[in-house]
Parts: sequence; C-alpha cells; structure tokens
Amino acid sequence: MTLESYLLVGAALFSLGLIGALSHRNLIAVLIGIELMMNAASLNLMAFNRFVVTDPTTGQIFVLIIIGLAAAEVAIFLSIILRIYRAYHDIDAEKLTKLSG
Amino acid sequence: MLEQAVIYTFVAFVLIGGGLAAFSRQILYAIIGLGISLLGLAGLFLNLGSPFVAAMQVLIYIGGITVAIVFAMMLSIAMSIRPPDPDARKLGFAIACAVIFFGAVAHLIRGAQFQQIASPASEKAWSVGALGHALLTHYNVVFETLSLVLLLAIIGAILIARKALPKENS
Amino acid sequence: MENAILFAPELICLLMGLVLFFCTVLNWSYRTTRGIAIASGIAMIAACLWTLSLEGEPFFPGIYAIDFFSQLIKTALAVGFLFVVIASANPLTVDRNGWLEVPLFFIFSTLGMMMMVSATELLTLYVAMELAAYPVYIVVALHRNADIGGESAAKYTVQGMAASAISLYGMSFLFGTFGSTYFSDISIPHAATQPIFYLGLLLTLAGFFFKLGAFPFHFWAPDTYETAPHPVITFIATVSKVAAIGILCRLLSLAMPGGWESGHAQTALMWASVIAMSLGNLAALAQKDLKRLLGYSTVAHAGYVLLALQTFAEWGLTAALFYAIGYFAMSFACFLVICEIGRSEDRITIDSVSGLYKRAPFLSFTLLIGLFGLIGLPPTVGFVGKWFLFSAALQRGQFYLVLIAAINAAVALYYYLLIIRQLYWVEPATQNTIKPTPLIAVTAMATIILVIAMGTLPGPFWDLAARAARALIS
Amino acid sequence: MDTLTLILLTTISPLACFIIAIIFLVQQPRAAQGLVLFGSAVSLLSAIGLLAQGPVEPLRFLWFQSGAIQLQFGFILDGPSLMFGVVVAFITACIMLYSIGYMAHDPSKTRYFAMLSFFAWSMLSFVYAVDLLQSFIFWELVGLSSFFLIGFWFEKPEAAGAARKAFLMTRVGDVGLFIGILLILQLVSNFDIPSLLDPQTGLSTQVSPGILNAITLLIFIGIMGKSAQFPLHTWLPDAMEGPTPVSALLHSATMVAAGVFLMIRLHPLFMAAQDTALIVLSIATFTAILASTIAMVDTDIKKVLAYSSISQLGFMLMALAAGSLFAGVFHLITHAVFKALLFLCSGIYIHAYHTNSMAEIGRSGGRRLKATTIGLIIGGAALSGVPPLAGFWSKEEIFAQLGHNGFNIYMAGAFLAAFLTAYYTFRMIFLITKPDQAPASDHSHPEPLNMKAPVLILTLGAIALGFFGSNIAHGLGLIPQHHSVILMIPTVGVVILGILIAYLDYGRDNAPRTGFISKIAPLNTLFTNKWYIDEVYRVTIVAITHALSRILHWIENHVLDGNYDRFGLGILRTGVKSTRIQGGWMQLYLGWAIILLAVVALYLGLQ
Repeated sequence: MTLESYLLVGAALFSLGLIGALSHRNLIAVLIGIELMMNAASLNLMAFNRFVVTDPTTGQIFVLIIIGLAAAEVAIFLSIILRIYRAYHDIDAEKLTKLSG
Repeated sequence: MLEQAVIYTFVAFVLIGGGLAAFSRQILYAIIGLGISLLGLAGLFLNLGSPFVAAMQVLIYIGGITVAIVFAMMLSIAMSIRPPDPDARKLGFAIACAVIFFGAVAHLIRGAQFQQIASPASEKAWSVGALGHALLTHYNVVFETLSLVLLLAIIGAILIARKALPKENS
Repeated sequence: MENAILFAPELICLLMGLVLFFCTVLNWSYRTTRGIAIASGIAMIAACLWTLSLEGEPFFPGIYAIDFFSQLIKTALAVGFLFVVIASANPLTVDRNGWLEVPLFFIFSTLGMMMMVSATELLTLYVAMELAAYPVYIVVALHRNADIGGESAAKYTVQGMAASAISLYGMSFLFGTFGSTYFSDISIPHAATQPIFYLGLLLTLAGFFFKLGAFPFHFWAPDTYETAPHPVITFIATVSKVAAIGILCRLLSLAMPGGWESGHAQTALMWASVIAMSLGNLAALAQKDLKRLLGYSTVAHAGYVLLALQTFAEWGLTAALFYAIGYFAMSFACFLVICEIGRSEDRITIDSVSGLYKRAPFLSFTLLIGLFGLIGLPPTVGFVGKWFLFSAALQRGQFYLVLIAAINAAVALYYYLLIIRQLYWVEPATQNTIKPTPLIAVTAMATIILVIAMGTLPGPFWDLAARAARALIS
Repeated sequence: MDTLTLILLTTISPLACFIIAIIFLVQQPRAAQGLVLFGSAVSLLSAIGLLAQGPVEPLRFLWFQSGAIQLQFGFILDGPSLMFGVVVAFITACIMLYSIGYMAHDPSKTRYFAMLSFFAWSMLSFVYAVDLLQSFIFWELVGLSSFFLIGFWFEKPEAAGAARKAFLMTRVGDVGLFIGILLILQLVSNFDIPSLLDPQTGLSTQVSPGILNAITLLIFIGIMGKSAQFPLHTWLPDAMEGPTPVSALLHSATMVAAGVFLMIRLHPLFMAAQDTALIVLSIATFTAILASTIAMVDTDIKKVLAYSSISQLGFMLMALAAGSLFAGVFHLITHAVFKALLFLCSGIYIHAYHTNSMAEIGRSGGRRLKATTIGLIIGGAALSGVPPLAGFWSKEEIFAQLGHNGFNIYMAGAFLAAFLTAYYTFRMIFLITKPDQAPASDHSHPEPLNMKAPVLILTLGAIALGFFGSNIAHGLGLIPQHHSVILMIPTVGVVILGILIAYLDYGRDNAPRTGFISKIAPLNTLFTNKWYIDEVYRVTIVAITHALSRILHWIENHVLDGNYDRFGLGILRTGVKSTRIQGGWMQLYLGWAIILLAVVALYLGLQ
C-alpha cells in the first residue's frame, strides 16, 4: 500500500471516531470515539515514519507516548464517569429541582 | 499477493471495527469494535515495520485500556437495560460533520506531495535497541514527563472515584 | 550542572511537587500544605528570575529551548501559581477529600505549562501540553457536589480530549510535511507550497485555541467557568491563559518571516478573532451568573489577542505578550474576589456582589479595578494593552478589523457596568462583612498595583515583552 | 519660576492632593478639605503664572517608545489652553470653596473632595495635553471622575442611574472619537497636535478631503457625547442628580466644555473639512433651539440650567463651525463664569429651602437671600445677553460671525435660540423673585460666607469679563474685529423681546403665571415631554438591546439549561442508569467547529 492509502485509512478512522464522539449520548461511547481519533493520528505517524522520515525512531516513540498518554487519559475520564454515575445513582427529587432551577 | 491480502484484511479490521464503535448503540459492541479496530491497527504497524509498537498497541491499548473501559462500563451501567432511543438528527449531523471533514482531508491528502524516501531505513534503525536508546537520550524529557503524567493520572483517578465523605458543611 | 541551572525553575517545581505529594501522603493539614505551596511558589519565582536572562538548551539539542521568552512566561506562570494558591485559602467548593491534592495538581499543571513554553519539538510540546491539562481535568472534577463537578468535568474533559486528538492529528501532518518533529526543521518557504502543511498547522492550533478559549473551541469556557470550583477556575482563567498565549506566540512565530504574505493562516486567524470577540461580548450581555459572564468575557479577550497575533509581526507578538501579562493581572483581580466572597456558594450570581462595598470595601475596590481593566479604562493596563493590540492591527492597515474591535469594546462596557452598579449602588442582601486575611489583602494590593503600573508606565513591561518577542523571532 | 515647574504645579498638585487625601485622610475630612483647597489654590496661581508668561513652545516628553512608534506626553502652552486652564482652575477653586459650606454635614466629605481634586487633575491635564492619545486618556478620565461625582450620592437610585446613563452615553461618543484617533494613527502615525494642525505639513494636507471629513465627523461624535449635543444630550439633565456644586463644576464650566475645547484644539482640521463644519453647524443650531424650548417649560431650577447649558454649548459649537475661533473661546469662557454663578446660586436656594422647584423657592421667600438673588439676576442677565454683561459681548460675536459668513438660516435659528434664552432665564428670575403668594414666615437664615464669597467673585466676573474680549482675542493671536452697531440692534432686540414676554407672563403683578407656549397645546406637550427623545430611545435602542439579550437568554434556557433538565429527567423516566453526556449542545458545537476546520482546510486546498 502506498503512503496515500495509509493516510486515507487514517482519515477514515478519524472520521469514524468523530461520528462516535459527536453522535453518542453515552460518555463511554464518546470516549471510544476520541480513542479512535487518537489512533488515526498514530497511524498517520507510523505511515510517515515508514515512507517519509529517514530516522524512523521518532515516529515510533511518538506513537508509544500516545499510547501511554491515552492510558492516563482513560484512567482520569473513567473515574469521572464513575463519579457522575455515583452522584446520579443516589439521586433524589430535591437534587433534580436544584439542577434544573 | 498474500502479503497484500493480509494488509487489506487489517485495513478491513480497522474500518469495520471503527464503524462498529461509531454506530453501535450497545456500548459493549462499541467496545468490541474498538478492540477490533485497534487490533487491525497493530497489524498495520507490524506491516509498517515496527513490531515493538505493534506489540505495545496490543498489550497496552487492547490489554489495558479497552479492558479498563469494560470494567468502567460494568461498574456504571446496568447491562440489561434497553439502550436509549437513537436520536436520528444527531446521528445525521455527526455523519455530515464527519463526511465533510473526511472529504476535505482526503482532498488535501490526494493533492499533497510528500518528499518520500526511496527505500525504508535499515533494519537496525527500527530495532527496539534504537528505540530504547532514543528514549533515554533524545527524548529523555518526554519519557520522564510521561511517567509523571501517569503518576498524576493514578492519583487523580483514585481521588475522583473515591466515595465522597458525608458533607460536613451543609 | 549548567543544564541544571537552566532547568532550575522546572526542577524546583518538580521537587516541590514531590514535597507536596508527601504532604498528601502523610495527610498533613491543609494549612501546612498550602504554606509549603506558597513557599514553593516563591522559590519558583526566584528560580525564574535567576535564570531570566540565560539562554541554552538543557537537553538534547533542538528539544527544549531556554530563552528570554520562555523564562519571562515562566516567571508569569510562577507568579500566577503563587497567587492562585494564596487565593485558595479556604476552598470550600472543593471536595473536602481533595483539598490536600489541589496544590499538588496546580503545581504539576504549572510545570506542564512551563515545559510547554520551552518546548521546541512537537512530541515534547504534546507531552507537556497533556501534563498541563490532565491535572486540571482532575481538579475540575473535585467539586464538593459530585453531580456538578462530574458534569462540568465531563464536559471540560471531553472537549479537551477531543481538541487534543485533533491537535495530535494535525501534528502528524506537520511531521509528515517536514519529516521531523523539530521546530527548527520547519521551513516556511518549503511549506508554503503545501496545503497539507496549513491543514496540519490549523488542526494543531485547534488544541491551543481550546486552551485559550478562542473561537471555535471556546464553548467549554462559560460552562466550566460557571460550575468549576472557584480556586480551580481562577487557575484556568489566569495561569493557563498566560501559557496558552505564550505557546500560540511560539507556534505563530515559526511563520513570522513572510507569514503575512502567505496569507491563509492570517485570514483564518482574522476571522477567528472577529467572531470570538463579537460572540463573546454579545453572549455576555445576557448573563446573570458572574463566573459565566467572565467566561464569555474571556472568549472576547481571546479575540482581542488574536487580533494582534494575526498580524504576524514582531509588534503584534509583543503586544500579545504584553496583554497576556496584563490580562493575567486583571482577571486575577476579579477571580480573587470571587474566591473570597463565594467561599461557601457554588454559584456566584451578579446579585451575590450587591452592595459589596459595604461588606468588604477593599475587595470591592479590587474587583472594580479588575473590571476597569477589562473594560479598558485609561489608568489601567486594559487601556494601554488594548491600544497596543489595536495599533498592531492598524500597522497592517486593517482598519475595519480595529473598528469592529473598538465597537466590541464599547458593547462590553455595558455588562461590566452592570456588575459595577451592583457592587456600589445596590443594598447588600446580608450584612456579614468579609475581612480578607493580611496575605490576601497584600496579594490584592499587588494585583492592583500591577494593573495600574502597567497602565501608567508601560515602558519597562513593554521592553520585556519586546525582548521576549525578539528572542522568539530570531 | 520656569515654565516646567509652573505647569507641573498646575497639573500635579491636584493629583497629589487626591492621592494623599484618599489614602491617608479618610478619617480626617477637615484636613482633607484643607489640603484639597490648598492644592487647588496652588494650581490656580501657577495657571495664572503661566498665563502671565504668555504662550511658549510646547513641552514634550517621551512616555513610551518602541521602534517607529513613540508615544509622548507633554503640555501645549498656547492661547486657548493657557486661558482655559486658568478658567478651569479658577472655577474649580471657587466651587471647592463653596462646597465647604454645601457639603458641611456630609459623612463622606473626604471622598467628595478627593474626587473633585482628581477631576481637576484630569481636566487640567486634558486642557494642556499636547498629544492626541494623551488627550484621549484624560478625556476618558474626565468621564470616569464625573461618573463618580454624579453618582456621589449613590444611595439615591436616581443618582446611580444618572451616573450610569452619563457614562454610557458619553462612551458612545468616545467610541467615535477613539475610532477617529485610530484613523489618524493609521494614516499619519503621528499624534502630536501642533504638527497635525500645521497648515503646510499637517493632517489636512496629507489626506483627501473625504477622509478628513470622516475623521472630523468621528471626532465630532465624541464631542457630541461629551458636550451633550443632540442626539446624545439626554444624559446631562439627568446628571443634575449629583450634588449641586458638582453640577456647577461639571455641567457648566468644565466637563461638558471638554468637548467644545477639543473642537477649539482641532479647529483648523474642522475648518479644512467643509462638510463636517456644516453638519456641526446644523446640529449645534438645532440643539440650541431644542434645549431652549425644553428649558422654557421645565419647573426644576437645575433642569432649566442644565438645558440652558446644552443650548449654550450649541452656541459655542455654532461659532466654531462658522469659522470663528475667537467667538467660540470667548463664549466658552464667559459661559463658564456666569453658568457656574447661576448653579451656585441655585445650590444656595436648594440648600436653604430643600426644593428644586422654582415656584416653591419663590414662595418660600427666595428673594430674601439678597446676595444670592443679586447673583442670580446678574448671572441670568449675562446668560440672556443683556448689555453690557459678559454674555452680551460673546453672543454678539457669534451673531456677527454667522452674519459675516452668510449663514442666514443658522443666524435666524441663533436669534430664535437667543430669544428663548432670554425668555426662560427671566421666567426663572421672575418665578423666584415675584412669587404668586407672599412667603408665609421668614425662617431662612443668611447664606454662610464661604458660600457667599464665590458667588460674589463670580458675579463680578460675569459683569466684567465681557470687556476683556480684545484681550482674549489677543491671547489667541487674533485681532478683534469691530462690528457695526447696526448688528447689535437685532441682538439687543430679541433679548428685550424675550424679557418683555417673560415679564408679561410671569413678572407683572397679576400675571397669568403660565407660559405663552401653553396656548399652543401640542408644542407645550412636546416641550414638556422633552421632545420624547428618551421615549424614542426606550422604544428603539433599549428595546433592541433587551430583545437581543432576551433571545440569547432564551437560547441559554432552552438549549443549555434545558439539557440539564433532560439529563436528570431522562434518568428518572427510563431508569437508564447510564452516564450520558449533558445534552447535545456541546457536541453540536464541537461538530460545527469541525465543519469549520474542514471548510477552512478545503479553502486552503483549493488555492
């Protein structure tokens, strides 16, 4: 496959991620969409790494770092989701009026 | 020929998995989609000459992150309940955004001229040893910073998810 | 050793961060922890001043640059950190469980911002950006009401993650265009022929626009401003704005020689500027919540800053840096007061400040000066700063742009005046007086002095900003 | 003493007094009062010293420099600024003296005197400013300090509202001025006023007439706001809610005069821009008539004086637009003196009888305050233009100028306004001195000396100042023209006519005590309701702003907060315990942002 086709696959993956992030009401699904977007960037980097760059370490390290950061990001975001879940799990009517007012 | 077929299989993995993640209303299917897509990506990475990154992708992304998402889902969502009604307008809008964006980017990609190198760099440059060396020389700041970020994320995640004490001040 | 000296501010930041970490592990009292955080802020300022005029590259060449620009911004960041920690004396809106960790996250976020303005390589920049962002995601979530905190954190985090994914995608194209992640390898003449380069730059900038709260990535600002705990929003509204303007300056300075002629990026920034300022000001008119109103005002001010940056000239860069420091002072003055008066309230509406002059004369004066600055009245930095921003655009002959900005500044007057009226002309609902602690009073005084001094004697500050801008361009 | 010391003493001493008073003397109002008065005396003496030295070259100092751009501050010491500087310092000193009595029992005296001092500093610095940006800064500061002074009694909601209205309306004008200044920056990158005005190399030689018209018109918008010209005049009568000495200071001699003074400063530019001059002339004439008609039906003494100020400012701008620098300056100076006098007199009445109504003052025995009543009559006569008092000479000069340059319609308008001026002024005098019923009992006490002294001084000024016309012309570097006696006849004629009708309506023994205008009901209603201008604003600008903000508020409520509802209710209704993103609002925006990025990217790609 050529560089161009890799990039197009990356763009398609990014767009799919975008659909996921924009259309879902569920926070986890949104998170999944964003993960796909980040992976599209990874694919781009690896493709450029293979076809354009003379020293291929940079792109690989970039992707490794992205994987690491994604782990951190997911950890934070999932804990936020748990917090929200807990807040609304023991929700009561009074709280609701407070929110909507 | 066979190699080509394998690559296209991986591409299909990536796109089908992505589609499943993007369109599925069942959250579990979406996670499975993400897993498939990431697996496909790992294959492509392998094909692009980087077995180490591919391995990391499988180990950390699929083995760690995706599993964590599954746990979070199980902790927070009652699996049995009916998924929420689809919001067609919202989905349409999202698809429209994505199509416009894809069109624009694809157009630019097709028009771009990158300074491509004739042949891939030597095997040695791709080795894990070279990666490790670069991480500890060129990119030592990045490496250290990443570990700091991970540490903070762990502290933060524990802190946020910890059950709140009964309010003292109200 | 020399490298350690160059890296001193970050090193001290890191070390003090670890000390703060031990405070949380040993579960010391919040007073002690905050005291240590204040001490670390002072130490950081000292380190920044010490290294202010040094230059060099402490790590592998091309990754990380210490120059006057980076050190100036770092000084501002250190001062900002110190001020925010002082302002969070009694952060009742923060979850009681998380009090001890708040200074910890602030200091690491500051560290990330410091690294961000020094980074001269995409990967370093990206990692530093995330180091700066993640602690803020966490502290936004630490609202004492899990529902409010979760809501606003989810929104802020989703926006932030999406923006950084877009940014990352853009960076991958920059990497592809130049085959390198080093800024020094980015050559504009080569890139100007490549539309894909502009795509990369555009998408990369999106992440930083998010940080700055500029159009089109501004929509998190009002919501987060309204619902985040007060000390946290003070941090976001002051410290992170300085860093965002700084990094925008660094990125745009790459295109400086000849950037104007190539035109595309300029056109895009110009429209972003116009829309941001108009949208921010119009939406602010209808607000009742004070923090939300200030959120929209941030959007508008980001527009003013872009007005100068889109000139792609040294003068514009200097004006933007000057305004960054001035804006920090003005908006800190407002948020300090919000932290003080709203300790136990989740939401601060305009009514919360009614008759504040009777309950807390000095605090209301501080707020007044901050608002005068935001309006852009002469004795404050708001006037001179806006003047510089506008004249930067005028030098490019963009008269109509300045016209729009001037009309916007006039519209903005209305809602700021609404607050001022509430402050001084409405009877207070309660009679409880608020007496700031001496430390907070001194901080407020320092902020007021900074706002006025930069407004009346802009010369020295301008020279600093100009020196930083020259360091960037050369 | 050398010029620099004098000018610094003139401008800096009020600032120093302000700082010292506001920081150290909050608890010692008497000390603050003494200090501020001392500062103002120093300022006045130095200003007189400067005037005695005569015009000198401007002093310029570098304030800020970077590359090609340099900002300077400095002092321009030519005829207009020297003379007007003395007038400002003089009136300020008189009013501070007067305030000692007027504000004797006010709890926050320090704040009051400090703000007066701050105001004096900004106004004086504005008058002497050599740089256009410096002018603008002090112009804004004048507005800011008047905002505080008008709203001084902020416990009164009217005062607070008036202060806000004054600030907002003058700021509308300031935007125009600011844009004009920016235009100058863009065109010539030079703010030095003397070099901008230079007939050989100045602004008028460097730009096309169209641009010059645009610039001067924008500047005139600023003047309209500050000097309360139609349609930005409605803030001035409301601003009478402040303490009366403040009204006397701000709305007779100084703040509103800042606009006129700016026009004096930039007079050559306005003369070079023919179209602008004509527009200014029309607006000024219309304003002069409009304000006089309102003044002839109003019953509040301060409101009458306020409208009278608007109308007299119109006269000054007429003179300037018609081409006579001298007439404008002359009327500015004489008006400053007699209008301050009238305000101080009204302040004494209000202080003594606690009412603003002229008829009430008369009934309570206003004329028993002898010195005040003499001041009122002399000041009123000067305002009407009764020879040989100050107003006569300056107004006569304006008519002469209009006649000389053949602005016949405007001259007719000016005569009408002069007639109305005489009428409403004497209506005021008659209402106070000839009440319809005898005062019940004499419980008034004579005015204190420190309030009487400024009145006496200003009375002398109102009598004598008219004879110094040739000195003023000389100070401006002009040779005063001598006009024929023929022209004085209509001038005196309209004045006498106005006084006569006022006498018939209010002055004679069994006068009807209603104005002649009440016989024409529609006009009477129109005038009483101030030409409905505030109402027009209310249904147009204010309504539009409200509608706009209401729309935005609706969007907030239904698109944003509505989702809070949906978020919570959705959980209850369906029992779906999922964590959903809060509504579609945020994703919608993110989507739009993406589309925008894509479009921009495409635009780049298609280039």
